[in-house]
Amino acid sequence: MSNDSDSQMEVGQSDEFERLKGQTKSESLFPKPPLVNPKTNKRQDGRSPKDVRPIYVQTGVRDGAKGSAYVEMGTTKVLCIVSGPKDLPKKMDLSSTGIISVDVQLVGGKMSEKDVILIKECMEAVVILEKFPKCLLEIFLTIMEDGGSSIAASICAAGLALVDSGVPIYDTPVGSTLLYDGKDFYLDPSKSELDSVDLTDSEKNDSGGGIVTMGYLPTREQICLFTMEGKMDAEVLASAMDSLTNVNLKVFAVIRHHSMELMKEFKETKSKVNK
Amino acid sequence: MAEVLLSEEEKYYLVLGVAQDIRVDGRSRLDYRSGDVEVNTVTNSHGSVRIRLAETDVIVAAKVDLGVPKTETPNQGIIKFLVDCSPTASPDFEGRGGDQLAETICRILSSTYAKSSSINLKSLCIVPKEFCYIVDVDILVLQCGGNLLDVIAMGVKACLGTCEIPRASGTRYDLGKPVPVFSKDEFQFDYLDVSKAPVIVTLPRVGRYFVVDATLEEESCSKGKLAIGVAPDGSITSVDKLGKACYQVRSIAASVQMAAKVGVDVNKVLSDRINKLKLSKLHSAKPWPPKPEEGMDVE
Amino acid sequence: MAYRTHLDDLWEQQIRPDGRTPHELRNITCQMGIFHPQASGSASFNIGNTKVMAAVYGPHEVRSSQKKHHNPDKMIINCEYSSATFSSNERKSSTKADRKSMEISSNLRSVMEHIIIPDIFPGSQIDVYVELLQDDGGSYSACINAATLALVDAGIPIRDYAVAITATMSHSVCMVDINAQERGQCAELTIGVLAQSNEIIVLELANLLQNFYLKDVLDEGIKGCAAIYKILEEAVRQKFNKMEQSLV
Amino acid sequence: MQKDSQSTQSTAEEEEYEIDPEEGVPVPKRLLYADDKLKFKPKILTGTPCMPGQRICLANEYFEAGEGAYEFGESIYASALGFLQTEEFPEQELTVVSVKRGDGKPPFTAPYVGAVVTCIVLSRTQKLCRCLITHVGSVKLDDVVKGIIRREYIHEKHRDLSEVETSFGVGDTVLARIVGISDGDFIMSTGEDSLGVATAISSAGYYMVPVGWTRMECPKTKETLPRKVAKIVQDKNVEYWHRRNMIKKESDAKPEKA
Amino acid sequence: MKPKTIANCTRSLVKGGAKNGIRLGARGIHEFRTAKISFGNSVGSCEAVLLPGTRVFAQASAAIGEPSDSRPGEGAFTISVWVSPAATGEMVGSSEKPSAIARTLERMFKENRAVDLESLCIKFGELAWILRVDVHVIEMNGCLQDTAALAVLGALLTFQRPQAEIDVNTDELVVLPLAECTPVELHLFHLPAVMSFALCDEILLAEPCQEEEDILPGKLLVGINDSKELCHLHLTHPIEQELLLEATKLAQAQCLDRLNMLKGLVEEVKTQREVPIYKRPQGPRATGTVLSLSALETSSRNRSEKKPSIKYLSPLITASDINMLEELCIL
Repeated sequence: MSNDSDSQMEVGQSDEFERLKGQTKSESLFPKPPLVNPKTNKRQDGRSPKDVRPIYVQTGVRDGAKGSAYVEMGTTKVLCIVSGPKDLPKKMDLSSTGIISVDVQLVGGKMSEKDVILIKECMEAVVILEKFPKCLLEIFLTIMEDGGSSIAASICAAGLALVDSGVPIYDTPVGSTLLYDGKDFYLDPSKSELDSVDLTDSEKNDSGGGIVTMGYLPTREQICLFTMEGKMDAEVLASAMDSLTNVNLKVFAVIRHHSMELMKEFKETKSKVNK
Repeated sequence: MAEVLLSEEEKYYLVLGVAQDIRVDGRSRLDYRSGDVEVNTVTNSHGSVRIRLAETDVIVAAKVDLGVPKTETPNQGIIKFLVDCSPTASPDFEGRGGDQLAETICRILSSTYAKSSSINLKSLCIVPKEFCYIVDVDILVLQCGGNLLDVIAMGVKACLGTCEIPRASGTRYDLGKPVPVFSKDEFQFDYLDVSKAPVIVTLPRVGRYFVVDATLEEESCSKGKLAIGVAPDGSITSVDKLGKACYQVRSIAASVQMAAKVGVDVNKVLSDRINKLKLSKLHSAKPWPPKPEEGMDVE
Repeated sequence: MAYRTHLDDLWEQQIRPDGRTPHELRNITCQMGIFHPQASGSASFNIGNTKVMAAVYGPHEVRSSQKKHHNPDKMIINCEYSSATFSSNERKSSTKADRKSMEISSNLRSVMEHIIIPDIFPGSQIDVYVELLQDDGGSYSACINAATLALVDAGIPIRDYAVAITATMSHSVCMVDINAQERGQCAELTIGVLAQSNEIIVLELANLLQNFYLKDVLDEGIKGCAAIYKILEEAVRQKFNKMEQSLV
Repeated sequence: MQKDSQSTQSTAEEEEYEIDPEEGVPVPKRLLYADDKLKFKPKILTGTPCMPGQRICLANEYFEAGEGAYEFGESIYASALGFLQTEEFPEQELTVVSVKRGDGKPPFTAPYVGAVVTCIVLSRTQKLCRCLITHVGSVKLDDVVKGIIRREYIHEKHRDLSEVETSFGVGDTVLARIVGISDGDFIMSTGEDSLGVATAISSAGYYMVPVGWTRMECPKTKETLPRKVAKIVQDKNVEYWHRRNMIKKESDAKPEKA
Repeated sequence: MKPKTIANCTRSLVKGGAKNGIRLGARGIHEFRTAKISFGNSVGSCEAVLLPGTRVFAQASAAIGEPSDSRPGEGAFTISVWVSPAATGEMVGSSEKPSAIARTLERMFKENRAVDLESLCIKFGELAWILRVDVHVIEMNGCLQDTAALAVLGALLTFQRPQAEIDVNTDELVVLPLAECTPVELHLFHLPAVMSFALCDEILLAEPCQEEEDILPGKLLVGINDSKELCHLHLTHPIEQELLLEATKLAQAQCLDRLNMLKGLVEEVKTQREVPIYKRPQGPRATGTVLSLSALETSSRNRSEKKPSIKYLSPLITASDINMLEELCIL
């Protein structure tokens, strides 16, 4: 079977052929293509390992919501809606500060509980909870398409929705993900790239490998979310964090640009109102 | 979570002490408290360990069962974790009170073990797609005196390392299906290879410093902690940020390095201990029929 | 006709499957203060392979969930029994709040209410938590012994020790301290007494026992309880001798 | 070797320590800041666009964070998206820094202790009356929040003489101040002249008119009902000053009797 | 649950009376309560009354299901207890009372193997009868366990289930409706009963009423069966050994009386029900519900589909509501 990832058609055809013959095992039906084409040094979707997929952000996508935002990172599409403050439901623990609830819906699947808690703890670190005592702030995230790095996109979407709603926050959070295959870093990996790395296989990845997700507060230079799975050396992890910081600043530039555009709109509406 | 309430002055005292590298019990920031591991605490399991680190006291027991492998990993065995917080540790754990803490710990453990290639799960497979071993690792928290996650991770590693997995001597075909055959000899068993298994080093930040092996009092001084899984070769297997604290990039990097350094030492001590325990187990091979256990002196 | 086994041969010489004589207890080890600084009182009680740990918290303020109906002149005694998932040979996936442990919890509470001097700390609560680590017969009796020791360790004023043991009648011989292997073949009567007055405070029966034999089995159990009391008392004495020495 | 890395780490951490937002470690301020360091007053450019997290200026006795800004360490930061605005209070030598969007979208508001809120009376008992908070200051809430007014908090004086029945009616609109948080609810007080019943509807269905501190009258039927009547103050800064006074000097908060 | 408030004079009356051998309701201290047992129209329903004023209803039912993994060769047996608030006159806030009764019944009938569960097995590891007894406490005046045990025993003794077997040739499960076959009765190894006593300073009060239970400090439950074997003991107060032995002796005598009465009543009911043994006509089966085993297997793979298929298998007896059973009971 061909291992060349550029000729995807061929792979598909041979798959079909093999299936007809009924001889292939399930493991070899979909061979995992290499992360980088050795000839061109480009990834499957044509970017270099250090490139980020195109990002599109939009705020105020839902009328009537307190705050809403839509973020696209490549094929990952996330919609976030913020509502509140609300009365606490009776069963919830009483608290002198505000409480945040995060609800993540993944279209055609279920977000793992661990990831939901990660996002929740990140939001708790970002929002100034003291400003709304005994009230509940709800953050609804809908991952409309999971094309990889969905936690990072969720953080960006939630951050923008919070900015849109005017909820007091310490800083605008951004997030990004990195994939390490034992040799190189692949920033903002797509779903197929994440799936192609098998972290459980002990024989293959002696040299390590892992997925690192980082949420970042750019102006305060602080990390609000950090999770790593796999196996990496401490030095590698440190350099991974450096490149993640750089990516986060790039993502933040997009968000900042969008915010500036937004503020231009504010000025226009203000002058209209004044007239 | 079992918590202690401290006044602001007490916290202040603790924080300033840590800043001068002298903790309340006289340790420095990178010192562990003394602990103890014993095996075969629970004799009706395939491997059990009671691990104590100062006041934290945990029993880990593994039971091995035959099962069917998962469809997505047909040639791998399964390791499951279940944490139970006994109310003996704290009245807060009465009824279902400890479930939340238990779930968090369970989550971290399974992500550390599942995604880090630390244990060769293929060695737990007998017949691909048909039979594999399912190892149920049950963790019972008897006492919680701080640093629970580290102690549990150490206990799990020691328990898996001393767990006796029956040796299948071959397969036999029954109605066209392969069936594993076990030798009748009770002493035929294998140990799991835990030479790559990680331990977890939890670093809460007290004041501006990270400390290892925090007591409950020190934990109550910090808003968040980093749980870092460290393999014996010093590589990092997982990092989890717990709680709602924020950190700077360099302080995470520094703490990861600190954890790697500490983790290698912990792993080494633990591996030595596991090997010793295995030897002692071999020497005290059980006679049949089993005699009542030799009692210790009444204390 | 059933086959004769080596156990039957042993039985003819009145030797039980694990090598004991009918009136012999298994090895007992007990230890106090195992969870020393955190729990107010704690103890472990091992009899053979049955292992139980107990912790006592209190007296402390009544917890808010029970505060509503609480009479401020009374004292609340709260007991919870739980068994570890690995305690029996068959692994249980979850043990919390099933009928059996709820029954044991409530029985244990009624025993504790009788030995603790009533309402000595009005308006407060005492928690007794018992954890079964391994069950090899006689787990309920071990729970009572462990809880009594933990109460003594906590320094809570008690009227008397509650001590318990299991006993049975098999092949017209009374036996004491049944293990799990024997439990399958004969009745198991858990007998608990107040050590000084010899009054019976606990009676639990598993399987069927001829009413005719009850007196003999009770006598046997009370004898066993006396033996256990000696061991418990010795443990307490040693513990407090040590304390005295450390004070000097 | 180990010591070396420790010392480098400690110096690195020292710089950052004061701006770490989340570590809840109590360190007295006097240890961290020297007083003389703070006594200068920079000029602030109003109208500058701000992103959340952006640093605005020093926080000292001349500057205070208002809406859309927060104080942390020795600085004021923006907490919302918008334009920088300042408000001067010459007598106090104080400048309040705030960040406002200015596009007509109301700012984020939630009830807080010290806020003056508008609420609707839901039900009364002898001891308390239950309300729904609809506005905080002049901003409408998206979702109503529950609160209670206890009998003792209706009047400032004669606390034990006041009665719920002669002070509020179900359906009244009441101005009140949040004074605390109990188990489940916000505790509110109407113990100020400017607080109390703002509007009430008579049994005939007309808006009643106040005819004194304790009575309101229906304009059509001339029926009078007992109420704790509020004296409505028209002042755009009133909300801010209420909050300040509440926190700083409670005794100063009382306005002159009319 | 809020503790019940009892007047001090009632307290002293009951306590003082007990010491002098005088009881509420003019019973002697060792005199047991009169039991009345009646049977419902449907199979396996029984109501037991202990005069004055404790009334418990029990209904046995059976369905076909999968046996548990640990006991593949046996049927299953569950007991559930419902205490209606109308019976207690108070809100049953906690589940303590029903669960205590259920535990007692479980110990006596299930753990002591009163019912022959092996005979409930249809196909090893795959199909078995799942027996279920629902116990409803209708009126409450002390001695709940005694009455409940009697009602359960009555229900089990009069219960009949249809025949179910595996057709050897086609490997199909065949369930014959009650009208078309000789119904099968349950096989009980022994017949247990419970007697309760109240304890008050060296005095035993047999089968106390509600006031006596509430006021007197201790309670003793003695479970005993028709072959004079103890099957349950429960104690909540310290007791002298002699007193205990006396109690078991009293219980043994009373138990035999009560069981004899029950047996007589059961015989009566059975003769009333007696129908000529149905002879199966030659040729193809007319009304038997037939379902191939393979169909059952495929449906049991999918857990959510499992239940309806079993309901379809034996709709005649899984009916939980009594009315339906009565309609169907053509006998």
